[in-house]
Amino acid sequence: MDMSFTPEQIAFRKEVREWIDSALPPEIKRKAENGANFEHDEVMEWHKILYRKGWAAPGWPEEVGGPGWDVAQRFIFGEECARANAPTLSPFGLGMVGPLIIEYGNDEQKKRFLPKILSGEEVWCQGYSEPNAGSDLASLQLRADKDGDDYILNGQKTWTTHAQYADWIFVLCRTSSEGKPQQGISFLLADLKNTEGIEVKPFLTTGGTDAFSETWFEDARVPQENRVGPENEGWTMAKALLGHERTLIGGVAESGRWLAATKRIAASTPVGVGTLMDDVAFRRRIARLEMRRRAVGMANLRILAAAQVGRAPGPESSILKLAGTEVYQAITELAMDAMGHNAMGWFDSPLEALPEPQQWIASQFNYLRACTIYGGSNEIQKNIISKVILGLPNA
Amino acid sequence: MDMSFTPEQIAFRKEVREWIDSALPPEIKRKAENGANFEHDEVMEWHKILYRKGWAAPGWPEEVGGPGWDVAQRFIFGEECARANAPTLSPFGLGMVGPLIIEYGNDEQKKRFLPKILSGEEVWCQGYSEPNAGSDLASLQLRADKDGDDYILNGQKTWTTHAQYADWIFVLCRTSSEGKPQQGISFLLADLKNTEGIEVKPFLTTGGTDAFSETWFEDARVPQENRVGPENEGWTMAKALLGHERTLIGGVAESGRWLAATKRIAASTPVGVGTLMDDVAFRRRIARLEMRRRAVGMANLRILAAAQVGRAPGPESSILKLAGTEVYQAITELAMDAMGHNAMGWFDSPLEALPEPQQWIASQFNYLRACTIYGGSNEIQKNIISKVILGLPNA
Amino acid sequence: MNFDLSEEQQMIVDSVAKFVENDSPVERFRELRQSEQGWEPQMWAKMAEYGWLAVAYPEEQGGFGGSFVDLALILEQLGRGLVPEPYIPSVVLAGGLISKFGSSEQLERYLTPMIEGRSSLALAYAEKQSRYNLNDCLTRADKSTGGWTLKGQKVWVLNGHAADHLIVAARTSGEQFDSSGISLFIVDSDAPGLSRILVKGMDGQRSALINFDGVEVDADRLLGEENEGLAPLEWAIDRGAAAACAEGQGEISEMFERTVQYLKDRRQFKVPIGSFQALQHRAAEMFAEVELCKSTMILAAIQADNEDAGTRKAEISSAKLQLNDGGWFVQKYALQLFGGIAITDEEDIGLFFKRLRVLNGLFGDADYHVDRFQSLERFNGESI
Amino acid sequence: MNFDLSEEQQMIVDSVAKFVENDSPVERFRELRQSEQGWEPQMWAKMAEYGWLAVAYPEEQGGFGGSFVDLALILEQLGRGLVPEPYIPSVVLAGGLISKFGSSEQLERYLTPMIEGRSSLALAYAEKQSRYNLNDCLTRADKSTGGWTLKGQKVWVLNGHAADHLIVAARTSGEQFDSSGISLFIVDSDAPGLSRILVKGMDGQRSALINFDGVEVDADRLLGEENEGLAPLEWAIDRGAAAACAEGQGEISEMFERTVQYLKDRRQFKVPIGSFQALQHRAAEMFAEVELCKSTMILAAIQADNEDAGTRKAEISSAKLQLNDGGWFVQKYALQLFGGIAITDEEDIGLFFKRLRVLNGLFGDADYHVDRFQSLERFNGESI
Repeated sequence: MDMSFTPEQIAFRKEVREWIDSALPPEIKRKAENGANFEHDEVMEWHKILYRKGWAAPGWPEEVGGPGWDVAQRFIFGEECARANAPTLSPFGLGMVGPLIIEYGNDEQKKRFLPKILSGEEVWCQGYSEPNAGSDLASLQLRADKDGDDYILNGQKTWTTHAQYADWIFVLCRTSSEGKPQQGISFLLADLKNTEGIEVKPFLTTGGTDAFSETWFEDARVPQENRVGPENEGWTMAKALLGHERTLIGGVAESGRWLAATKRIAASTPVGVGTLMDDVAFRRRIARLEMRRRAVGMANLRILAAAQVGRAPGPESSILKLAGTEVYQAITELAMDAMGHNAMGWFDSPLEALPEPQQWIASQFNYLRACTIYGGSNEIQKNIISKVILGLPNA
Repeated sequence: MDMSFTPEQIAFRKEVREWIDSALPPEIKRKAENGANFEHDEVMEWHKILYRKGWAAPGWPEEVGGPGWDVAQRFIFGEECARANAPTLSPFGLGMVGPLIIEYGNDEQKKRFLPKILSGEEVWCQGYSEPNAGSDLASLQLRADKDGDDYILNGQKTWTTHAQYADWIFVLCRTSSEGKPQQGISFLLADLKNTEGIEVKPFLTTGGTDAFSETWFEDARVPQENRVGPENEGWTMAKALLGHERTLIGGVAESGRWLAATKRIAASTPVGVGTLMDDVAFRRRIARLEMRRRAVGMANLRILAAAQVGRAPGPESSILKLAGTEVYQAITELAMDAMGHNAMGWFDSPLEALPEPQQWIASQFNYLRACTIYGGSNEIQKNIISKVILGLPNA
Repeated sequence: MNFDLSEEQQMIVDSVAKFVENDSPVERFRELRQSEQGWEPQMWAKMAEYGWLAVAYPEEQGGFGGSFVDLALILEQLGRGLVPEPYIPSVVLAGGLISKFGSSEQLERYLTPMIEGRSSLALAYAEKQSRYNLNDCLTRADKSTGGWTLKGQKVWVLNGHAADHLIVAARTSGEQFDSSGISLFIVDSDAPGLSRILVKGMDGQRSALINFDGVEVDADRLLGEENEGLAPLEWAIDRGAAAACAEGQGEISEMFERTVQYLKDRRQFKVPIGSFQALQHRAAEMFAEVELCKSTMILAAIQADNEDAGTRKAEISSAKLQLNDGGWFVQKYALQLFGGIAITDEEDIGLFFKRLRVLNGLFGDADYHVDRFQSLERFNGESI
Repeated sequence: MNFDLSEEQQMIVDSVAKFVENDSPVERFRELRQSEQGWEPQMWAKMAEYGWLAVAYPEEQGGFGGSFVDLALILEQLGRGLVPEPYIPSVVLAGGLISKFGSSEQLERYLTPMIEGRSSLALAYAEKQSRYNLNDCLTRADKSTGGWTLKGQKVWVLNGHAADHLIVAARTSGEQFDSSGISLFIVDSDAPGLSRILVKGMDGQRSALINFDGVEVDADRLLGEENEGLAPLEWAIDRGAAAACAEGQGEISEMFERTVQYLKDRRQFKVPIGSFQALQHRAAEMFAEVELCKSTMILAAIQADNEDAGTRKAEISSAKLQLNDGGWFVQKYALQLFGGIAITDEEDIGLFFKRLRVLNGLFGDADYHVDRFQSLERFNGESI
């Protein structure tokens, strides 16, 4: 076992750090230093910069445009992005449907979709949950009926994150009602912008942002060639994807950004003649979370290193979802505590009342209550652990 | 609503405080001041002193020897006993079987048993759990077969706390195997010392003490007149008793004793040039528990005040068991933390290594892991709350 | 010792509950979130008609001579409907101070119209740098010919955007952190030199950032003793904390009850999700916290009238800690058990969540109250 | 970066696991609890034969040139059997110090016989008042004609009751809390003026309270530089903390695995209790903590050899915090899920519980390590 970095790795880190520093556009950099919120456009701008450098998809194999990095390099790259507070890229294309197409897609699909996912030319979103199929994903009801070379889709998806910005959506839908609910599910790719009968309705979250949408399908035609994997066997892919999602959602890198923001807030919050950062008890609270976050980060690394490149992480990734989301939420809670009376504010509070680095904390705090719910709620993760890993008996 | 004390109540508090101060025997007082452990004999000595004063059973009605106090007086008395660190009397007679006989016993039983429970002349223990009927109490198997005027008992009870000191045991046993498991249970009183076929085997706890015993019954004869309540209807009494036990087990008064001990330890533990009590962060940890304990104490008071005198507390007493035992355990955990490296020690460590006030902390810390288990484990309490109080559906 | 409600108290509770149900359900607050003022004068007047603004003031001041417990009972019910009228800032904080420390002229000028629902009040005490420290005061009141001249800034003034009169804490002597030297003044909100910036809060309620740029106040606007304003301020903020516990109890109870109902209604895996034991146990843990909040809230309300500051502080800090910690447990898991829908703005549960988080930070957070408790004399004495 | 075990490491793990199964199951420790010494010299010799006492020392010292990770892997397996032989005090603490700072003569006299299983060592550093502060040292070593004279007292000396040689931290200059002025001496345990009081611990292991009443030590017994003993001591105690995490991992894993098995075997309400969802979820939460402990333990073991004190301290403190907090979660709920039987001395689970609680307090508790972490330079720099 070895955690030391080779001279090559140290040089790589230096290269990454310097490049990020030079490549971040000024306004994004200003926001990063301030801990401010990034707009969708800014995230995509950064995506395209990374793409031009060849670094947009660190985990993809080289032959489909990945940089050909090993686990250590990917780890270093992730650390450096987080250190720089760079925008986090949307995971739906690069982290979810991309790897799935790489593993299960046919050559046509790979050629058609992967390059534009990589370049950011086509933005993706996820169509998994339905109003009556949240944690119980297998009971989904979006119907896909065959008609000639197409499927005709009818039904509704909810929590389609960023659908309002997306060009494509990947959906789980029901192609058969026979057998167990897990059977009869297929995995389709639908062109959001150019398919008649698909309607996207963004709705407000408690964070005050329109991160989510509901997506309605009414006789929407999707060509059968846009099905990934065999018909009625979409559940396999759904599970693989949830594995990917769990490691993404753990949010170890992102939570570091908010931890750094918390420290900045504490250091700029006067308490008596000093600042909150001088309060040993508060420093200890920060330290505890930072230490906990390191623990989750190390577990993340172990699991990623153990999983072979390209393969989906197994059920043990559930612990990352569990522990990662809890520490992430706890960090936003601490940031709120650091703000003291300013935590009453909102992102539309005037700057006189709420300085820029504190403007988005409350929104994030509210919005992130979702991270223990989506991607398979933490209760579902515990079910997975107890059944699949621990082999505890059914009731 | 009113929490203020009348001049009479203030005078009563003064009377109680002065009396306890004068009545505590010197060696018990020395131990109380030191936070040291009381032996069974010392507890019984204090029981008899209270009895002679007429204060052994604050909750009993006057006609059977209670002092005739109202809720406020009982509250004050409890506070003053805890304040003085006086030994906690054994609950099995005064707090459990006594009130049960008062409510369900016939006149003969009242006359036979209550006076000697009150005086401490007869010590009681509880025969509830069996090795295969712990949380699932209704599945108990100790058989009581009728034979003439007697029942013949065969089987085993475990966790019969202090059976080795006891003269009598109250047992739940199976008098019928028909119907649901809850049916067919009866409540019997057995003479431990004078019944052939009853054997008591104390066993060591992880606290290193012999607080518990297993009790074996082999053709042990118990007269039918020693049955409390109707045959096969013991479950009603079992439930009533568990209500009493839950408020007793919450241990609000006892936990105050260990909180005070923790403060004494912290104040006598050097840290740098000061003591641990000067460490603001540690003070806050103590304060948090003290505040939490007050909250439980207030909930206890509300529930006791709501329950009519003599009646068993209802299912809402489950929250006292839950929150009370957790704060109690947390206090012993904090006491261990306060001890620092001394927490490695044990009650048989030499006094040079471990001063007297710290001798029994580790034992208590270990032993008290049981308090979230016995009296209906905290998981069972949560079942009760969710089913009986909240009305959540069965699986 | 008695925890039963009196007949009058039960009547108050019933009438406020009915008011919330009929006149001010959460839907009303939902609409008012979008408005500038955030609350409605005619509803304030209605509350005055019911006598709820007067209940705890002495009869000779036009009140009903009730206790803080009465205020708490009203607030608990108002919390259930997220009623946005400025009960805490106007009745508990500013009104409480005028009632206790005001001259008869001040009572008549400022308290009477408020009691009658014709005006509302606010207390301006916090400053950018002050966090929860009441003695940290930079706003100055310098002696002038007719009285004093106020210079400085106050932040997060609850109802400061709408109040007709403000009580302002300002330094008449001493340095930034000195305990003595703070005085309280009653200032008209339209006084020259006073400017207000409306601030919308996370909870959809409104406050103001207020600049005092040489505001002249007459000598008769001094409330209580010159330089001795800190003790009254502490008293008022303590009662504010007790009031937050009371209102928060309404929101906690509402969140909990709605969650239990949702567990019974929502089906997944073909059964009500409330049949899953893991969720049942979570609900049971929440129930325990709700009950503990209720217990400490009652005790704090009872002791809010206690003249012994040690007892008052001990119980109010304990209650606020329980609101902030135990209440947090309830609000956090209410969202978790509701699942995704709870994160949408359309579902009420998130509104309760936000309001509770605001109450959590008002009048001292958990750390503040723990720290205050451990510094009380009694902490070093007996622990019982 | 690589987390796979090497072939040699896998062999070590397998052989220690086999040893625990065949030669030293928990039952052996259970019996030895009653004995005076608490462990057996012949078993110590056997461990030496296997090479486990030598594994991490350089080859020129008679070791195998392994790393701290090798020690950690051995300790983890020993923890699974609660093997009471003094591996941490003798191999990690005192042996580590002699190996790193000893003269060639000291290596030969003290390390060689220990490696060969013919003697055992101990490190005497804690004092009654010192708690976890290594610089708090009252024991004095005054210059004498032939070397030094030791006066003072050390407490909770692990294996101090049985060790042949002790490393003693004593003050050769300065005052009680000074960082400089502490020196390390190797002292024979049968030296005149040295008296030992056997102390039984909660975990059934043994330590000693040792009085130094004018103990003469020769000049060549000084280990490392005079007055510069604090840094080596900190280094040793850091590795002690990493070792506690490694041994603790064995006990945590054992508790967890036994609990899961118990959940499958134990029946109540006519079904295995492991079919109850509330208990399943608890088990899942425990699993997460076990895995987090494992992750931090590995990282701490890897960094225990790091010469950069900042990195070493950051990772070891993080691991110790995780052992103390996450491990506590596991040990606490293991008992809870076992139910009543766990509180009896006959059931093994309680033995693991007690040993873990002792490890929890050894080499710094959670507060200590959090405090140390926040005082590291890097805490104030980048957070990543």
